[in-house]
Amino acid sequence: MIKRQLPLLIAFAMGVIFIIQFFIPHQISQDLLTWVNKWLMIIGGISLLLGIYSLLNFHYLQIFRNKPGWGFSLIMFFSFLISVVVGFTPSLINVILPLPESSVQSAEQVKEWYRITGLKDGSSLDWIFRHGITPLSATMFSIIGFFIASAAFRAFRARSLEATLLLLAAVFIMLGQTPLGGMLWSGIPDIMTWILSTPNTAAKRAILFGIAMGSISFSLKIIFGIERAYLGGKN
Amino acid sequence: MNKMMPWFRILFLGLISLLGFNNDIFAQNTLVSPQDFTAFDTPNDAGGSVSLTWRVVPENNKPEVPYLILAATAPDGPWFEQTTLVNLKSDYPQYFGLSASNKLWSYCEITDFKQSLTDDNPKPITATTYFKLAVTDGSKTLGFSSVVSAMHQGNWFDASKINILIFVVIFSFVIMFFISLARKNPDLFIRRIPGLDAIEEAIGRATEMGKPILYLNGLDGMGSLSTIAATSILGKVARKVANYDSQIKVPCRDPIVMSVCQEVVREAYLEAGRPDAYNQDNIFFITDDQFAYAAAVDGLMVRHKPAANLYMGYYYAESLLLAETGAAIGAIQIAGTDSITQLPFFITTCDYTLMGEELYAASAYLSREPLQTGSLKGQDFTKGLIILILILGSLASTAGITFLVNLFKTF
Amino acid sequence: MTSEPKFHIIRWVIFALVALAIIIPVIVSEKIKLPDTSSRVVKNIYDKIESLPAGSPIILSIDFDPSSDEELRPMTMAILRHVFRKKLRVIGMTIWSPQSSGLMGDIFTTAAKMENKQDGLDYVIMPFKPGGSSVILNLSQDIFFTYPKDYKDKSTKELPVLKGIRTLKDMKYAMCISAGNAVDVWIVYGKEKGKMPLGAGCTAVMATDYYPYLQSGQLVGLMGGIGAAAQYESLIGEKGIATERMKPQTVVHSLIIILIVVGNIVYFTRRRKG
Amino acid sequence: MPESITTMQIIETWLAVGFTLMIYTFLYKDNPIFKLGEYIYVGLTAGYAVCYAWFTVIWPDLIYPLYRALTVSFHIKQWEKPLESHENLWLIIPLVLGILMLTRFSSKFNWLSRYTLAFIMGSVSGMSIPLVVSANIFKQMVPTLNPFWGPEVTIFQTINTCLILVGVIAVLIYFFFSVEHKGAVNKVARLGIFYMMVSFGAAFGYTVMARESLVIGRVTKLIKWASPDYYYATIILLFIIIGLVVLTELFSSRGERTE
Repeated sequence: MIKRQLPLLIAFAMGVIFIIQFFIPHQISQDLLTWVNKWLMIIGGISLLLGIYSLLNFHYLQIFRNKPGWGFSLIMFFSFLISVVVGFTPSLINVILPLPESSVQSAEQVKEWYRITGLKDGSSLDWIFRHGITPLSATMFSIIGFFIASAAFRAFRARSLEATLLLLAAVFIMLGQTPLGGMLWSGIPDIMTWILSTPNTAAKRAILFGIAMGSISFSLKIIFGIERAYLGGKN
Repeated sequence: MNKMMPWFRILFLGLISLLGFNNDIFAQNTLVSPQDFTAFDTPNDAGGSVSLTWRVVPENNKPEVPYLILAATAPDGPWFEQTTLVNLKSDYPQYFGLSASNKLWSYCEITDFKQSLTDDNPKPITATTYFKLAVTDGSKTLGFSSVVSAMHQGNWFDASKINILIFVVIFSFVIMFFISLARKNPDLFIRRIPGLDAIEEAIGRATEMGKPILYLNGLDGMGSLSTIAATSILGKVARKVANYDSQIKVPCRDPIVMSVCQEVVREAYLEAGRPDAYNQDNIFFITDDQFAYAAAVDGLMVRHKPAANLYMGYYYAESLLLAETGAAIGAIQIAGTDSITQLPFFITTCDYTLMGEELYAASAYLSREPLQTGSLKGQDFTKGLIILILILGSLASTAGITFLVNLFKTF
Repeated sequence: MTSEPKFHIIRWVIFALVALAIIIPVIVSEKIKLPDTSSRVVKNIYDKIESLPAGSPIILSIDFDPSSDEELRPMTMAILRHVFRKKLRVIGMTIWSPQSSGLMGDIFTTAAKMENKQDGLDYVIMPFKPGGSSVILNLSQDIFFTYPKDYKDKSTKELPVLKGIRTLKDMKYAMCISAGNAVDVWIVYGKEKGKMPLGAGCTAVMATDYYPYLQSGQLVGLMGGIGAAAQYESLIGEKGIATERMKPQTVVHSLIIILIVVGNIVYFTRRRKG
Repeated sequence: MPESITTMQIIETWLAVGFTLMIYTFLYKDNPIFKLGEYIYVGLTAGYAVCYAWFTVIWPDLIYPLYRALTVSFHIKQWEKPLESHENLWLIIPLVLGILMLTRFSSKFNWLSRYTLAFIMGSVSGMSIPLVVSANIFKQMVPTLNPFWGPEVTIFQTINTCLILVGVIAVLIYFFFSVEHKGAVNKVARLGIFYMMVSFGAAFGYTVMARESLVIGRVTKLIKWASPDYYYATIILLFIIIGLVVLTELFSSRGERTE
């Protein structure tokens, strides 16, 4: 009962509360939504410990079992520590030097002050973000530019009518976006506009209708406890 | 007066000014004092706002003859000028609906109490507030309405959303009805979904090759229904994997998703009668950064060379990074996503792709439980209903009937 | 899907070609000249502005913040330079975020300097006001009451640029350049109340969502991303940063199309052979 | 220009160039240089995630307000101004739910985490139902219900309106699960697939531009950093990294193949 039924009851109650909440404009109901969204973020923040444990444990085992490539795991540990140490150093200093009581006017100010020391432009963590994480992210993102070419080369073959339509639509749009299309034939940009405004709109709308059907009935199944895979075991 | 011929009017005006008559008297004659001025709590809102309405009269309907709204905290003043901005009730269908008569009413919403027209720090209204409406010629006040009062309050039902409520109720009943129908008559026909049939084949091939299966739950957290659907499919897949004695690897981007997946897979192994084969370390967290996660999964793919990659859930730009690398290692790839923008990339790089609604249908399809398949019937029924509404609505709006269109307006 | 060596070699060749198709045009950018072409959706905006007589008041709603600056600034610049040259009176406003006002100030001053225009005389920048749709509704009643003071805290009633203007209905044209849902708000409220022609600019990714509005006539034209900005630059004859960026873009697009064609030729010749 | 570049900026540039080229080696194939970049990337972002969660959520939204609410309400420190209202005592709920999530570390009590999961799933499902009805159904429905003809409708618009309506219906019929795709249904569903294929092709083609502009952005920066102002960062690092990749290739092909 406590292990199985109570969670289902909680899911049911929360689900019904939030369906009803949508239709209540009263401040209490709006506050409830804001609060619960904040709570979900807090739960996510706390749960990060689980993730970090999983990550560190994996690499710890790699190193201590001398698995091939353990050196890389050591580097992972090292860069993780750099982020954490650099990130928390200013706040450790804050703990040692307590807040000047007189300068604190409101709780919002305290929060803001704290946020600023950690993540503000020019803080050490921000430096790591800008000069460590950003170039890595931007490069990884830009690799898609290469992959999209090889995917196009492989996939766009006129094997069937469906594949031909896929190919033609893609080629027309690619042509229409650059001066190339207009140079070849002045009608290409217009065809591009038509493809985007008519068949594309129709397909997107219908897919959205379908997704709506699927996701609402899925939500209902969760609320009514029919879909309970996420709860796992019976014992 | 306003029906006068323009030339006559000009002549008349000229004569008056020649004779030295006061123009204000003329102006006063053309304006009418406000009619049916009322104040009430703004409906369908959280509170903090009061609404004022009065009848539109053609004589006053000129931008250079503004209304001036005055407010006070007591019925006999002192009065403070609030605003000169007025709109029509028809501009605020979220409060007043789409009735054609809304065009005949002026409307003004008051949320703050100002000390003057140019008050930069108005205070939110708190207690009962008194209003009166003045008609001005731009500089002089020409007449006042009677004093009205209202108190703002939060409302407990948003009537503008009633159409959504009705739809939710109908849809829930349809789904529940078909589920209960399926309970009585469990043999429901479900069409083939090739992508899902291929999962079995993929697992078989992975077992033969002695290579793992890679399963991704998408990039969203547990707050997204796509992810919940993906974890549900994972349960069914993991059960087959357990039966085949193959291996499944689930790298996660969200720690809560990771926990759910661990639970789901453990349960699947238990149901398959092989709890000893379950290895929690195969369901692991990488990092929550989008492209760092993609880089790590790519690295995982090229180093472990899984025989099959399953991408379920919601994806963003990284979809191609994952699926193209997967294609390069020669894995069987099956994707399922309701992320419309990423569907093209899965279609072009994967062997099978579940599109949109098929992702949500997948767990029902794989489980074949009547409770699950019943809901699919309900979804089909509602889709039929939508088709019907689309046809009827288009015909109706061609005939000039806007009823069906208005029924689906949201505010 | 195959994992044979040939598969990888083809991939490497494609990657190398893509890299070359970008590196070479970036390096020898000056030597490449792109043909001046424009799609109808962009040209419509140009034609609309071109058709307005000097002194016509127009509204430019700058609804993006610094995160989309790189993609949307070139088109904003091109349009501003065009309207300044046409001697139109420009009212700059935003319903997006407080950051947008600062950004707008920067763009407007740069463009005004290029075209020798004066703040308050040829254009005015309004501060950010929260409320989105209600700001537009209020504009349809009274501009001076909605914006009693401009961005520089000057009283709007005294500005020569706003002489003879009172409501949104006096506008001859409006354009919203947005990275969010501001275009929708402008279509629903601005177009409905002001009845003026409305143009839209947005990021390339969002543009597909707005094509239906072109078909229904709610938008006169649409500019999506750098590509549209480059077209506009060539329309006004001021090739700038967008045109520069379109050069490698055009080469890569051509490369990908050639790759697709080659792939199909190989595929069909192989199939014919059996 | 040269005098305005500080030593710090030079270091930052070299770092960015190094990371960029390391990741780009993946285009050739998986290699230890990419692996190094990948592990650094994962480590940095995981650490950043911890700091970010702490600075933006855990401390300002949980610990600090809760501490304030507790100290004030239980009069532990009466001299303190009541910075936070007693409302913040509600924060005990997410704290408890979060801690329940952490019971997953224990094999005996991990069932307690189900309460948290049920809370999340239930709330999310409930919140999404009306939103999805509003955004995916109602907001899509209204623009589809266009008049076929009328005073201001051109013949071109009439055709497009019909094509959109037919397309929406055909694609919806493709998504019917309880009807076998045979005969007329199959034909209509196939039409739906055609529509979707055109749409996907269009979206693919449209995205090419956005993605290539990212490569262009990266390449432009690399070329800028190849200048003498930055001590030829790109050129030198390019040679070093290519050399390292070649070396590791030679080493791994001679030595044992490891995973």
